Amino acid sequence: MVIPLISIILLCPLAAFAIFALLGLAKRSFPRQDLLSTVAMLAALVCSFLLLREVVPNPEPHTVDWISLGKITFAMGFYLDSVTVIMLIVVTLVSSLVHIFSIGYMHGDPRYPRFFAYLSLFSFSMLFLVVSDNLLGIYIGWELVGLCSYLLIGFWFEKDSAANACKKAFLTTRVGDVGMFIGMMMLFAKFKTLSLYDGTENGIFTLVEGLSGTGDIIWLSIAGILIFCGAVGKSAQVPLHTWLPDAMEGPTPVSALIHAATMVAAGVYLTARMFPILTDTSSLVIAYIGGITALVAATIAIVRFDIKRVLAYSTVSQLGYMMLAIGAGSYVAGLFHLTTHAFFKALLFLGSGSVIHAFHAMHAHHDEEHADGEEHEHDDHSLVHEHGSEIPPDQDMRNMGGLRRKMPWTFGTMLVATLSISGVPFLFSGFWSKDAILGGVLGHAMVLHSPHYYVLFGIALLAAGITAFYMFRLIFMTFFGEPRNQEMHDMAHESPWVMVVPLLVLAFLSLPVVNTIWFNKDYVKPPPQHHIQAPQHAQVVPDTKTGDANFGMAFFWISEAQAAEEEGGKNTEKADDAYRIHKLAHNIAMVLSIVVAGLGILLSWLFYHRRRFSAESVATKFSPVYNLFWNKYYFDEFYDGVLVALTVWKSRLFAQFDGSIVDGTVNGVGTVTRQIFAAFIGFFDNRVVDGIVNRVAEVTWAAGGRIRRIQTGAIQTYLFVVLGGIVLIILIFRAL
Amino acid sequence: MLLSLMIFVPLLGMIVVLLLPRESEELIKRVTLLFTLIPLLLAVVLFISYDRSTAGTQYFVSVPWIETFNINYHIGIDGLSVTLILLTALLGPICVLASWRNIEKGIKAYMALFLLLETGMLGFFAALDLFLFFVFFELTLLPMYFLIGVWGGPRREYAAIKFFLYTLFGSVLMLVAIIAVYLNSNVINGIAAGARTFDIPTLIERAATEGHALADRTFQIWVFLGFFIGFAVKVPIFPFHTWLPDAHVEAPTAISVILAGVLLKMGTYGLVRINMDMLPEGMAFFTKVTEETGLWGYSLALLGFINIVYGSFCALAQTDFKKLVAYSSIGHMGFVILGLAAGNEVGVTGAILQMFNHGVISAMLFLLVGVLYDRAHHREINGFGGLGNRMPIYTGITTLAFMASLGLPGLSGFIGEAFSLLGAYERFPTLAILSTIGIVVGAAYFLWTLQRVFLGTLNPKYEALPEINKREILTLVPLGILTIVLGIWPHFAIEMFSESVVELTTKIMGTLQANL
Amino acid sequence: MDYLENIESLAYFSPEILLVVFAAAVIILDLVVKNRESEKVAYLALVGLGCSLVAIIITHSALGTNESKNLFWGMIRLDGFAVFFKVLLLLATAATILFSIRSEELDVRLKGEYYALLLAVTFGMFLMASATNLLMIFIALETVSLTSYILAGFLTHSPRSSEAAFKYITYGAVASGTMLFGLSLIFGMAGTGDLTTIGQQLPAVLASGEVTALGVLIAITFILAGIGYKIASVPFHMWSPDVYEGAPIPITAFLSVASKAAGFALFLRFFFSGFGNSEVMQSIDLGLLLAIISALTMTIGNLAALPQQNVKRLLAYSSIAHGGYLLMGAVLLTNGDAAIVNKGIGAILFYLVIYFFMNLGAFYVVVLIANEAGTEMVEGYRGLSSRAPLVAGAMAVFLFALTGIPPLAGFFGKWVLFTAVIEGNLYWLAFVGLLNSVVSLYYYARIVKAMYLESAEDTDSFSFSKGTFALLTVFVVPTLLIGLLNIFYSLSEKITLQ
Amino acid sequence: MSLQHYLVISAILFSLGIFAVLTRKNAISILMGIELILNSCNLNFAAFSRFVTPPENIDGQIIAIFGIVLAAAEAAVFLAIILAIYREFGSIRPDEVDTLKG
Repeated sequence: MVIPLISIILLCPLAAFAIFALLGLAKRSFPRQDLLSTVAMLAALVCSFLLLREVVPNPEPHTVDWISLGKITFAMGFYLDSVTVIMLIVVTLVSSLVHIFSIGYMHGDPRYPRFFAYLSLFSFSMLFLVVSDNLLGIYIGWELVGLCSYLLIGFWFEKDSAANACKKAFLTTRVGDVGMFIGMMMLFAKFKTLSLYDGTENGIFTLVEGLSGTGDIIWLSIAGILIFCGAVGKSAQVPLHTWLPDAMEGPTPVSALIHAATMVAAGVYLTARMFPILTDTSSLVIAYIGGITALVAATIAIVRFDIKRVLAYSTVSQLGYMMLAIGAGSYVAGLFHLTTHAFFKALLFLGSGSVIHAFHAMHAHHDEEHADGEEHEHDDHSLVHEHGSEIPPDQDMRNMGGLRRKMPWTFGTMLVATLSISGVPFLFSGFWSKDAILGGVLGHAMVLHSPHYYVLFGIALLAAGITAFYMFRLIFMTFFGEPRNQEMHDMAHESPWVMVVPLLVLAFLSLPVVNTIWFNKDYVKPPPQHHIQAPQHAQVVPDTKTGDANFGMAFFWISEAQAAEEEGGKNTEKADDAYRIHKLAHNIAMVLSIVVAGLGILLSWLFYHRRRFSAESVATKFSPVYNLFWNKYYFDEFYDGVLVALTVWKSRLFAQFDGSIVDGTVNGVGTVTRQIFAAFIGFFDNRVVDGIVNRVAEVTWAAGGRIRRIQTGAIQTYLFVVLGGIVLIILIFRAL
Repeated sequence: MLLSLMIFVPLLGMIVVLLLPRESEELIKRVTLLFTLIPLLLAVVLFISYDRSTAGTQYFVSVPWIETFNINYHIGIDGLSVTLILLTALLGPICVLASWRNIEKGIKAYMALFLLLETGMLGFFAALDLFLFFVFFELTLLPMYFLIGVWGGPRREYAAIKFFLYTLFGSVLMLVAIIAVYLNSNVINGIAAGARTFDIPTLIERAATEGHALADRTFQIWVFLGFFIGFAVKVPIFPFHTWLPDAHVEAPTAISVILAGVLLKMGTYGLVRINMDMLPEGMAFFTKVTEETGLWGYSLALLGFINIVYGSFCALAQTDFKKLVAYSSIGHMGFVILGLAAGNEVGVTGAILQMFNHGVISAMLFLLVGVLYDRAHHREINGFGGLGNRMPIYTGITTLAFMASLGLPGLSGFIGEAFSLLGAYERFPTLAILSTIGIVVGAAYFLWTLQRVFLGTLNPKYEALPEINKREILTLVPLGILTIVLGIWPHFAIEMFSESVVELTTKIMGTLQANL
Repeated sequence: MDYLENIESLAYFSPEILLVVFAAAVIILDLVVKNRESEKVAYLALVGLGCSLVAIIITHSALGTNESKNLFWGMIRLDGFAVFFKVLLLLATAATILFSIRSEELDVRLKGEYYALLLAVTFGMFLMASATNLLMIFIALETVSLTSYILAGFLTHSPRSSEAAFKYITYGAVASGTMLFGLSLIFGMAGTGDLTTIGQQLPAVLASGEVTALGVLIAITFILAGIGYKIASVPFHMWSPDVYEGAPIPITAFLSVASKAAGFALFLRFFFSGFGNSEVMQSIDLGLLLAIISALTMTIGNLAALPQQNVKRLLAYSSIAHGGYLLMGAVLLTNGDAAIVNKGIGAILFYLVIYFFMNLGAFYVVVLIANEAGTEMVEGYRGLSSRAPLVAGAMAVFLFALTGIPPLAGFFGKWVLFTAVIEGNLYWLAFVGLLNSVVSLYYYARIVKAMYLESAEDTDSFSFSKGTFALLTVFVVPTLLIGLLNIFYSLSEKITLQ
Repeated sequence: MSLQHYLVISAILFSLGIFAVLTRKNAISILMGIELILNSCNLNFAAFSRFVTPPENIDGQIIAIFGIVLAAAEAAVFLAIILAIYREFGSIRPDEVDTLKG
């Protein structure tokens, strides 16, 4: 029953795309591509819910040999444990809702059908990534989602900014993927297989157990980190994060689906999947990357005015959280936050989408796009591009305000999401997941007595506060106060029901309903992590608990008995105090997080609603800090500076809001190639390589000419040659 | 018999075409198409009826030809050759269709030469007699010279003669090697016994027997070099590659397709068939680092790496669409060399897969370039822009081809590259890791091209550019399907040659373990 | 050794006799034929050749395989080797006559003498192919030379032709004089004129010390001057470009094929019988000498051909280069192993057959173009592919065959040669040869380029008679096929020298 | 007189002939040079047949006689050609007859 279900889940969206593609070849198109894709998605959704019952917590391999050569076989198959199914549900659910939303949002776009076809293709790739049981399969899905994101970001490719953004996204993630591929090479060289767990002895997870206790782990740590590189690229972690904000050039539903809920979360999912092979070293690296990302992105988000960018940076920061959780060994907490975040962040994006739509997004959009089309008459001959630093008016929060009366539904739902992300206690899912992470990190720190994780806990806490601050900043600037731009305000109106309904559904999901799954320990079992350094220090029990049960509400309940009995497997007394520590940690974390969140909200209320202090004055007071945030820590300038030239960096200093690593790299390489390298090639390829040949040819020719000159035409010279020849021969061979 | 039929049907077709009156062009085209479709049919039959479970050659025919030198007309196919034969036979009709409209003058001669060329290529992949092998190898030269030289672009004469001279130079060295092999083919422990032979299977077997002159290390190393240079020019391997861009830029579309699709594969096929299978000792010398071989042990893998990186960077520097594709194929052939250098199952499988896939993909790319060129009459990448709006289908297919070529998983390009690298990593970790640069740069230049040609605002010059037509779609669709199918289910191709590969690699690995 | 005395020899001498008779008949006919329709004369000459061919076949069958007869007290020897060359030369003469009929530059006057001379020169070449005595060698050589001087200068009122003749005779006379001096020395050393006896005597006298190696070296070098000038090998080649350019095209063709072949026949027989003994070869390191000469010959020939604009002259140099290739086979004479020596000889014979077809074919096209376009320059060949597609195609075949591109016969000829050479462990020589064939591609392809890749100023197409095409196919078909048929290989294997 | 004397004389003759051929600026004198060469050869043959070969064997002298005959024939042809040259070029200086070259 499992296989057919999965097949349906995978095939429905694929079919939806295939129909579009094939008809496209015949210069036709299916009358209602939108309905087709949506229905396909809903079917997949239903099937994933059916799977919920089918699957037992322990993974169960369903593999077929994909390629077999001699001893080595590459199996393709499904690795179905509870986590997989939950991911399936999340993806299909969000995807369906986005489909529905897009019916309203994308209405009237010239490439309307194609949009849905792309969405279907994306959903397929994402689902494939989620279910495959081997690195090769994951990598395939991995690259395919990358492709879809490329296509969808560049959906309005007439805009140069969009064209650049999509290329940037693809290349940036590709850099990470190469790292991932090298990691795969290392694992393959060691284990002669790429399947994670195929039921038999020779899955990577089983084989990695064999390494327990053996000192030989450096390569494993490196491999783990390299594979994590892929996640860094896809989940926009520092330092490869800069593509995600640019990705907002794509239509808003895309941002909601790909760049908030699913694809970017794939990185987290991958890291979680590879949990068993993560050594302490790699874990620490991951934790740090995550923590830093969380903080950096949050701080940048404070000063943005483009509503979508704010959300983008918030996404980056939240992803950082998840990475941090996994790095700290809180496997469940990380994935839990992934799910909750998927819902409320999707909601936020769709909400912002509805706001933008309210400002006649599309039309405004199109005029504007044509306008700037004429401006830079396709000047993009280098890989560098002059980024449109101006924020599109319909996304600029400075044009908004007081919308809550205009569009109550949007306002209400977005408020829920905001409360959820800011971690307002108990009633909202975000609180539980975020708290689980904080507790997990703190607990980890206390168990290991490692200063690193204490620091990380601090960072996470700070980030939490900032998150609350900037999220409410967004809410206040958008929905409260007086309209700043009257005529735009007058145009604004509540979105049609196709767009509102998904908002409502997501709002409901932002309440702690998902907890039921995650708190059911029979359902979700974290995989064991084999600490190869053991017996250096204590075996660490992966943290399954997501907050203590003492806070009312039955469906949050896990009895401590269960918890204790779960650790029972390992030597009890160590497990017990591990558990005790974690319990303590969670209590501390909870209190702190509530305080911090409260502070954040309060501050932003004072700043942006009561206007007790003015943001501007603060900005001027702490201008260096402010500039730092405003310029996103000069990441791009830094890369460009390194890779292109320091002089460029100076000129761009404040004007440049964008540019990126890979644009930097490729641009660097591009310029270098065309100037130095092309000169080099021009020289090397034509002079040296080609030249040698030509030189030989010329010499041959010259020789020909010489010999001609001997042929004077005077008979007596010929006779001289004859005589000379004879004499020469005799002399030479006489000597011999 | 079937095999011989397939090889010589195009030759027959050539004769028929020559007998037709030069005025009736449509008829000539149709006849040519027919005579290229028959081999395709036969190739498919072979492909299906080929017994995948064994490594040995099948369908072999051996008829005495020149007894004086004990030369036989000996042909047969194993998994590797049947795959490439299928590729060749498939590209045949596609190229005829591709030349349907854009060959103005001398269509008769063009088609005749093309058919001759096809016979040469098919024969080459089937030949099991070293002499026959060489004759077919050279047989492709003359038609190619004329096809580029007569129907090519402005600098066609230069390109044609350059191609000819390079290849002839290479094959001359190869000829010496062949003669040397032949003369030593009956020497055991210094005593000549029995008749000399050109029979490749026999030679392979003798080269493996202890004390046989062919089994001698130094001998194998020298002969290896002879053959290698011969094939390296065809592949082309740096630094013998400079003929390729010129030839591609000048050649008409269909010929570029054949050049990239099949002729380059002749080089790598030769490397597998001769250098690896017959000369494992030589192979070992150039692919295993010991205190004896020293740096020579890196040479082959290094060449592969250089091809990858050098080709990719050159491609990045190009602004001529066709030159870009040409350099990209230099880069991609690098993966083949790298995989072969690895010499293990994964690597070699990857290499062979890459041969086939590159054949398909580069064919697509050149066809696409041709489509654009026929409309805009130039290939300057920067001269386009925003075509994505004007010709969506064309854009779609191009995107597919580009993605396949830059190794997007799920499309055929990926598996070949991935396996070559996976295999290479076990033997040459550093070079394998460095070669991944090629992947990123590959993505860079293809996406950049995609952006400059299709994205952004439409260049007003091309408001009226017509969309790709039915015939052109027809040429592209089969290749596109292959790309996707092989991406999803590569085993469909791999099972053809996996047995042969296993046998080959066990031999190579054995040699590597042994004396070196 | 058994000699046949004169009377019984005559029977075996019939081919030569027939040639002489018909030569006389041609002259007489030329006198009696009033209205100078020269075709008749030519056909009579052809008939003569036919008869002689029949005679050759008869005598050969009478001879039986692998036997040889020494005629006229050992003046000349009749064996398979001789027969092979006689047939080849006969065919070459026939081809030349057919060319001459179509050639427009040869004026109608004096046609009779012309054909008579052709028959005479053939007669001389027959002798060259079979002479086994110093005297006979000298006579044969002179007969051929004197007649060819006249033929080369046959175009009255053509300064080029006269100049060619002048250079040819001056050069030839000196060369043959030098050779005669060498021959006299050999005669003195061995005390006899009979090659076989020389072959037995020389080692003895060398061993006894009556004769120093230096003496032998000087003698051989002088003789080489004579033979080398016939086969146009460096450094005795310089006459050939000028003479080839100046002489009437049919004669150029004839010289480049027939007299080269005859030269090689003489060369092989002389060194095989007279110096076959390896001690003599070793004492003066003849092998190395010949190898160097051959390497120089092909290299210089090819290099000098590169910049040529006149197709005739270009082909002259190319034929020098081919002489060099053939010499590679001759080098093998000095190899100790009899089997390899025979392989070398066989390779030369095989190559000569192929060379016969491709080179004569090329020259025939030159004749045709000279008639139609009135030029011998490469420019004259521009756009030939459109003006005369079939002729252009044939020319392309000949040229690529000369380059040695498979599957054309030229490749197989080279193949056999190089295999033999490498078997003789002369890798370096083979390598030089192969590089040369790469170089040669360049100038052959220049003509092809002119014919196919360039377009002519005036594009009116040429018209040729049926007979022309028939004759052309006679050359094209073998150029395409010989290599592919086993029969020729085995044939060249069979023929050996005793 | 011994064999050596004859050989020395013929050698001198030969050298003189070669010298003439190489240096004379007149076709006729070149012809004379050639004649010298040929005669030196004849002298050689005669001498060898006198001193080396057994008396009853007269091959050498026969060759010498043939040599004389052929020399005569050659001279005849040579003179004919020189006439042609004179007709075409108005001169018989060999170094002026050099239109064919390169």
